[in-house]
Amino acid sequence: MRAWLKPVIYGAGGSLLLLGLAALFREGPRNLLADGRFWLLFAIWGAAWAVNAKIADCALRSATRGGVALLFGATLLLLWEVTVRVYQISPVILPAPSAVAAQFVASGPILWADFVQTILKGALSGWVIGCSVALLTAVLIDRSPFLQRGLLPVGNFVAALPIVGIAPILVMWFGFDWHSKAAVVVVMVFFPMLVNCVEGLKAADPMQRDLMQTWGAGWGQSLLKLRLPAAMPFIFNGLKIAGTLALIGAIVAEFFGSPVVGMGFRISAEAGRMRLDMVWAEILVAALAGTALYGAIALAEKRVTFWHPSQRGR
Amino acid sequence: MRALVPVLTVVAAILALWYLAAIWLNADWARDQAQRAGADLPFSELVSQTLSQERPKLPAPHQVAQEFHKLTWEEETEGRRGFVKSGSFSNRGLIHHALATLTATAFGFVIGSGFGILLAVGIVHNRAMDLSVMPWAIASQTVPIVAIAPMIIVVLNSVGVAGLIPKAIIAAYLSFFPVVVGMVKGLRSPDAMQTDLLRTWNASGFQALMRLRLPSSVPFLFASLKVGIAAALVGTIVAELPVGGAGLGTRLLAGSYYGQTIQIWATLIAAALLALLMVGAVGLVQRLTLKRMGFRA
Amino acid sequence: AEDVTLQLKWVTQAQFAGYFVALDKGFYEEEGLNVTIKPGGPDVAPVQVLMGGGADVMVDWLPSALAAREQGAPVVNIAQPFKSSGMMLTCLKESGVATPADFKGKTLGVWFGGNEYPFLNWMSRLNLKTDGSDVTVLKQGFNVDPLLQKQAACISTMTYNEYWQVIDAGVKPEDLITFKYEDEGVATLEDGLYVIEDKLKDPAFVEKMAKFVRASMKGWKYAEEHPDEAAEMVLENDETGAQTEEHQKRMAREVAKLTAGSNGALIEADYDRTVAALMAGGSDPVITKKPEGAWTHAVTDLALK
Amino acid sequence: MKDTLSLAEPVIEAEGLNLIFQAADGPVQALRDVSLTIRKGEFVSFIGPSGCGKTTFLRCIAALEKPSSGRLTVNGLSPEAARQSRAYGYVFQAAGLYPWRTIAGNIRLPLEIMGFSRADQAERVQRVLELVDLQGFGKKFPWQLSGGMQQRASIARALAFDADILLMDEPFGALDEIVRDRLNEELLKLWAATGKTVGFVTHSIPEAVYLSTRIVVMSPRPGRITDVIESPFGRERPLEIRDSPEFLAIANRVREGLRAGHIDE
Amino acid sequence: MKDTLSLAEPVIEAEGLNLIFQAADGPVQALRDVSLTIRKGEFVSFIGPSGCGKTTFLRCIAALEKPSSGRLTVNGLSPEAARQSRAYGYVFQAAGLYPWRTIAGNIRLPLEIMGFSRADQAERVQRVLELVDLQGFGKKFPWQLSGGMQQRASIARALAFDADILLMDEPFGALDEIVRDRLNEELLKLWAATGKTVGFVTHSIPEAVYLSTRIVVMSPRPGRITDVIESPFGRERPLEIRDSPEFLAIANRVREGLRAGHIDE
Ligand SMILES: Nc1ncnc2c1ncn2[C@@H]1O[C@H](COP(=O)(O)OP(=O)(O)OP(=O)(O)O)[C@@H](O)[C@H]1O
Ligand SMILES: Nc1ncnc2c1ncn2[C@@H]1O[C@H](COP(=O)(O)OP(=O)(O)OP(=O)(O)O)[C@@H](O)[C@H]1O
Ligand SMILES: Cc1ncc(C[n+]2csc(CCO)c2C)c(N)n1
Ligand SMILES: [Mg+2]
Ligand SMILES: [Mg+2]
Repeated sequence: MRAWLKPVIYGAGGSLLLLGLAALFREGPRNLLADGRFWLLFAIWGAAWAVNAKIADCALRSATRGGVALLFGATLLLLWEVTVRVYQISPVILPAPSAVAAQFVASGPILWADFVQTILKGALSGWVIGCSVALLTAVLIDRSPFLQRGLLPVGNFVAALPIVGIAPILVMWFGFDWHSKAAVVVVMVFFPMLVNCVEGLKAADPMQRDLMQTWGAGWGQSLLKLRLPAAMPFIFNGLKIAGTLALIGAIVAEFFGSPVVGMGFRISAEAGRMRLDMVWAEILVAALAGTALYGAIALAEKRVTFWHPSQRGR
Repeated sequence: MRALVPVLTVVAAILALWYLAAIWLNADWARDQAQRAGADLPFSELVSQTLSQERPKLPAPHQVAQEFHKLTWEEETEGRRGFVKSGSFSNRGLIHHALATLTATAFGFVIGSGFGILLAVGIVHNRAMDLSVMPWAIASQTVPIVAIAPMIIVVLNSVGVAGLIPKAIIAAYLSFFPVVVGMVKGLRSPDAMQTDLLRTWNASGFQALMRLRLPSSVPFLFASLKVGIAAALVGTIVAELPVGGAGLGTRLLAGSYYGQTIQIWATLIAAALLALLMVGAVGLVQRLTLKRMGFRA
Repeated sequence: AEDVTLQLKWVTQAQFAGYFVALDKGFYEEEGLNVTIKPGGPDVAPVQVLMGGGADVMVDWLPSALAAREQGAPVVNIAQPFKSSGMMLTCLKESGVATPADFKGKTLGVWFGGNEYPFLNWMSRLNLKTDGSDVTVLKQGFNVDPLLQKQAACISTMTYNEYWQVIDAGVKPEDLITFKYEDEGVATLEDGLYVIEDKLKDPAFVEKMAKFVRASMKGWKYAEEHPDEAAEMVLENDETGAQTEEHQKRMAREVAKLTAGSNGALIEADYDRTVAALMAGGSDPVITKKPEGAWTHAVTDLALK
Repeated sequence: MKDTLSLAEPVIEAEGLNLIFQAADGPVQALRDVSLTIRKGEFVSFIGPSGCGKTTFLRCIAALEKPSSGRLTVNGLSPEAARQSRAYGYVFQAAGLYPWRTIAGNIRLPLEIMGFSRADQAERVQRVLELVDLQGFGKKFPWQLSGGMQQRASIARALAFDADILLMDEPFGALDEIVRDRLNEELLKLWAATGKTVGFVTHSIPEAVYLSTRIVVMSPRPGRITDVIESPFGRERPLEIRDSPEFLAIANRVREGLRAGHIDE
Repeated sequence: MKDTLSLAEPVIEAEGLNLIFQAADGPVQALRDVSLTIRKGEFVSFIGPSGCGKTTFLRCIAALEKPSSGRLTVNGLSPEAARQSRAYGYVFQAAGLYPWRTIAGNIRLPLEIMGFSRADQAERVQRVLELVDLQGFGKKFPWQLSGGMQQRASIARALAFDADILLMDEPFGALDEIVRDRLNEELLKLWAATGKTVGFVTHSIPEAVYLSTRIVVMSPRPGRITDVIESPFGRERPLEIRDSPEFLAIANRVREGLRAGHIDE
């Protein structure tokens, strides 16, 4: 990319973001441009991107890679903090990151208990079950053209039932504790995973399939030795998307009934009490957990699909 | 057409299971009621009761079908606010709400997937974006949308943005991510020889994008779009909760307040039909595109 | 005409009949007001809407308003159409609960999101810990399923709403036992009207609110006398089309019992009782210091003149 | 020799085979009225201009393509049934290695599928790697090898299990003369020792003449057989026979046939 | 002729080129100390056992691979800069057609990228399709063509735009003798008429001798140049020269070089 393009693009992106933010607080664009506070934010953004783009261009080792991401995040946080302060936004609407951090530190045990309840018990178990069932279903569907034609449309239909409708029903069926949350997650991750698996199982190239045929490989063998490996890039795609959906699902399901522990419970309860710093501390936990899960999946993907062009040569 | 028999078979199997489940799940309540009334309950009576409760744990298929029919056809033809009498779809029927949800979803999906594709292109072409945006795009998805949806909507409302747009924004927020993940993978899927060839012609980044990366990402794109549109629907419905007004989400919630299971299920069916319709539309586009692109059937 | 936006605490239902009556009967118009009513819901925090500028005035419960005030949202009660509390705990007789003393060891369903304060206060009065050692607390969802499915021994209900859902589901009143917060002496003030403190410095705004409260109270008094008609108006304004006539008419009648006796002005004794209850929350009181300036008679004085 | 072969039982019998591809812009007749009998132990080469249907015919034999009409049996069974009894070793025109497996892993794959024992697998992998001169490359991934090495790996893969019928589609196309000569010799040795039946597509006339007991010359649009040439050479074929007058005579006849096919168009 | 060539300006200059691949199981030296100067208008063939680094060297010239050490210039520029000035037409060892484009679409692709006009594009596509004898196949998709046809399409693609430097990696591997002879002649005609500089990898000794002004013999592990043979033939080369004694002498020298490379191992 041409050297001068970068600052222009990032500048444009940044201003759009800031304009959007400012618009949220009912500053007309014209007042905005005359307002010193806006230019302060703009300067922070521009400076941070310049530094970031520089590092990224020479960043090769994984340590610096992480640094770029962190710097970007720090920039966003700084912008947020400064925005909240200079525009004096009520903590009831948007707490400052510093307040969230303070709350995060102060509420360690509560956050941990919520994390265990929602992520470890609800989301993870649901994710594992949902993804396995989807993979099995995909394989089953693949096995039988009859099922493929019959189950896929119906499967789409069933899996498209919106979580908001499903959650209360599943809470009614599976009780208030994490089991119902896991059930919601299962339903939620099933479809994305299924679609990716089905697509992936079609991904092996024709010559590779023909080879299997000449060896008289059975369906199971060609599945195990060809179709599944070839499907791996798609399957990991599904796992990643399902991973983030699982967190959302587990948290949202708690809105529809829960014991008095759990991230969704805390978020809805504390939001009602106007304690938004606690709400955001929970969101922070969710974001950390989600990123960790995603990172773990990405790492596994790198190991398993090292041969795929998207992993090679980078 | 080829699919008709298999689909019908599967549907029949599901209906059978559904009836059994309904009897099983609703039996407790029927027995309780009998006990409270001090009556005894022969099995045939139990079965017929479980399939006709007013607030069943799991409504029987025919109850849902009746409700669905009532909320669509009957409401529009006979209802006071129905299409026949008032010239517009009734707000008590499902069609009115489904249309509201459909527009917001479609709108949000277009924004979200468009943004997702752009972001993926940026990530693939620009190191800084790859390194810094991707982790935060991931983090953004782990923010429980329902937790911030009300805040977003409150804030947007306060600037006078109301109606369709806030819903579409939430829908876009949920649908952009699957598209980003899939497209990043897809845009990186051309093999070494294919990219090398372009290099020998000194194709620009943009040319490589248009002529190699995009075409070879198409299978990934469609897998993502299907997931994306389903996600957009979830987003819209979630966003409808605090917005109120028309929409299937509002309807679901309303059913939920009053524990009207049958109504919830009828609405769920409508929502799923909507999803099916949209995923089907994407599938159709996919088939046409792949055919044009010479992919083997 | 002057614009006023009212944010409700909950979905469009007869709980807010007075405002819809005032709207449909033209009481607001008579005062020269152009009123917009925004429905709420489980995900809407009215305080946030108010602070974000999305509304001028909101309906909220005093405990949650006071809690918000302590969190830095300076909201002020300007009127109190609800005289008495409609909250109660409804239990299945077969669960073995007969008196509050039986709560120990039972599972109780509670609404959270700012509505849990009266319950927590009551439990601390009863010396029952809510962390699971004495009673197990469930965050109940929107409806009465936990009771019907026997997932909880008792659930929170409103006299005008959820209680009737239990009845409608086929449970006989004699199979139930109810504890009204009013009767237990732990009642707190419910639906009141609140605005942001700053705005009250502007006499024009106070004037506008006075008109609003006057018209609203007129609506309420009309609704008390004509509950069925009031319910019709609510239905007319329900965009979701989910409410049923029968349920809303009954709700309007029940709500009339709660608004009876209020002329709109906050009764200081009731306020003090609520504050005392909230501050006595044991180890985890809802509010830690006595709120200052959380209510004003400025508006009602003007309105009732 | 010739006589014993023509007396051997037929392995592949094709009669009046036609194959028509339905392409978007109209049907393409890839094979017309192809009749051919290949007996056990024969080494039959197919030669013909590009696009004349050699690959297609081989694919039909291996049950990878279904003829539109005509009769085709393999070992008296349908090709489908023969495939299921694992009668074929097939080398494709392109290497077609699986990118997620190492070279050794690729060669081991059919052995795993056919249920060879672990020890046997390792031994066979080692043997064929040596045969194609790739010892030491077993742990590499396909994309780390040169084109010719990939081609050899794919040959090794087809030789690793002892299929009765070897179908090879230009296996030596990407190899230099020296390696080609060596592999030609190895292939002949293997063939002589095991009595396999071989179907072999090549573009090199000397190679075809050197290796085959029969040479099938094909002609394109539509693909058909224009000549079948018997070779007078026995199973033992020293490289020197390539300078004999019989050899040159046959080579010339093949060349004529080929040329005719080209002029035809 | 020879003299005018050695006086022409150098186009490709390699000096002490080394390239080491870092594989997971240790480094692989693909090129060692390769020095070679190719002058404008030369036709240089590379021949050598499989895996000796021919492809790798061609890729270095085309800036697809970065040498680990040594100097390499193209037209006096870095290979990278030469690439940016679109100096190369490259034919890969495998056809590498884009599966979502028709044959004509594939050939048109570089033309689109280089901004040729629509009319010019159509005209060129038509011309090169005829050149490789694929007229009428423009609308097919790659998988509807036979292996040899795909290979020819890929040659056509590299010829469609007039690059000054043609790099061809075994372009005629999958073609039969007749077609190969024809394309050899065509290539020579093109070369004689345009004065392009050609780098050509082949496994066929006669082909190398027939086409080249110089033949570079390479040897593997590590890949290096073992012999460079000048050809005495001029630009005009009738097919008959293949029977001349000079031709056979050169062919023999190349064969010796090749054999040495194989024994080396
Ligand atoms: N990406 C890579 N990683 C590791 N080793 C490689 C890679 N590419 C090539 N090699 C090795 O480099 C050597 C030279 O390979 P190259 O492709 O240049 O051979 P070649 O002369 O073209 O052979 P052929 O005639 O078979 O195509 C080989 O030993 C090969 O294994
Ligand atoms: N899947 C297909 N769809 C349509 N046409 C096809 C298909 N496969 C092959 N053909 C056509 O069938 C004919 C024969 O192809 P085949 O691959 O058998 O040729 P071949 O003799 O192997 O040629 P080569 O020596 O170039 O590999 C060709 O004209 C080709 O275009
Ligand atoms: C999740 C949830 N939270 C709180 C309430 C309580 N609530 C808010 S307004 C109101 C008046 C009665 O309708 C009541 C009871 C609920 N029902 N559901
Ligand atoms: Mg072929
Ligand atoms: Mg090579």
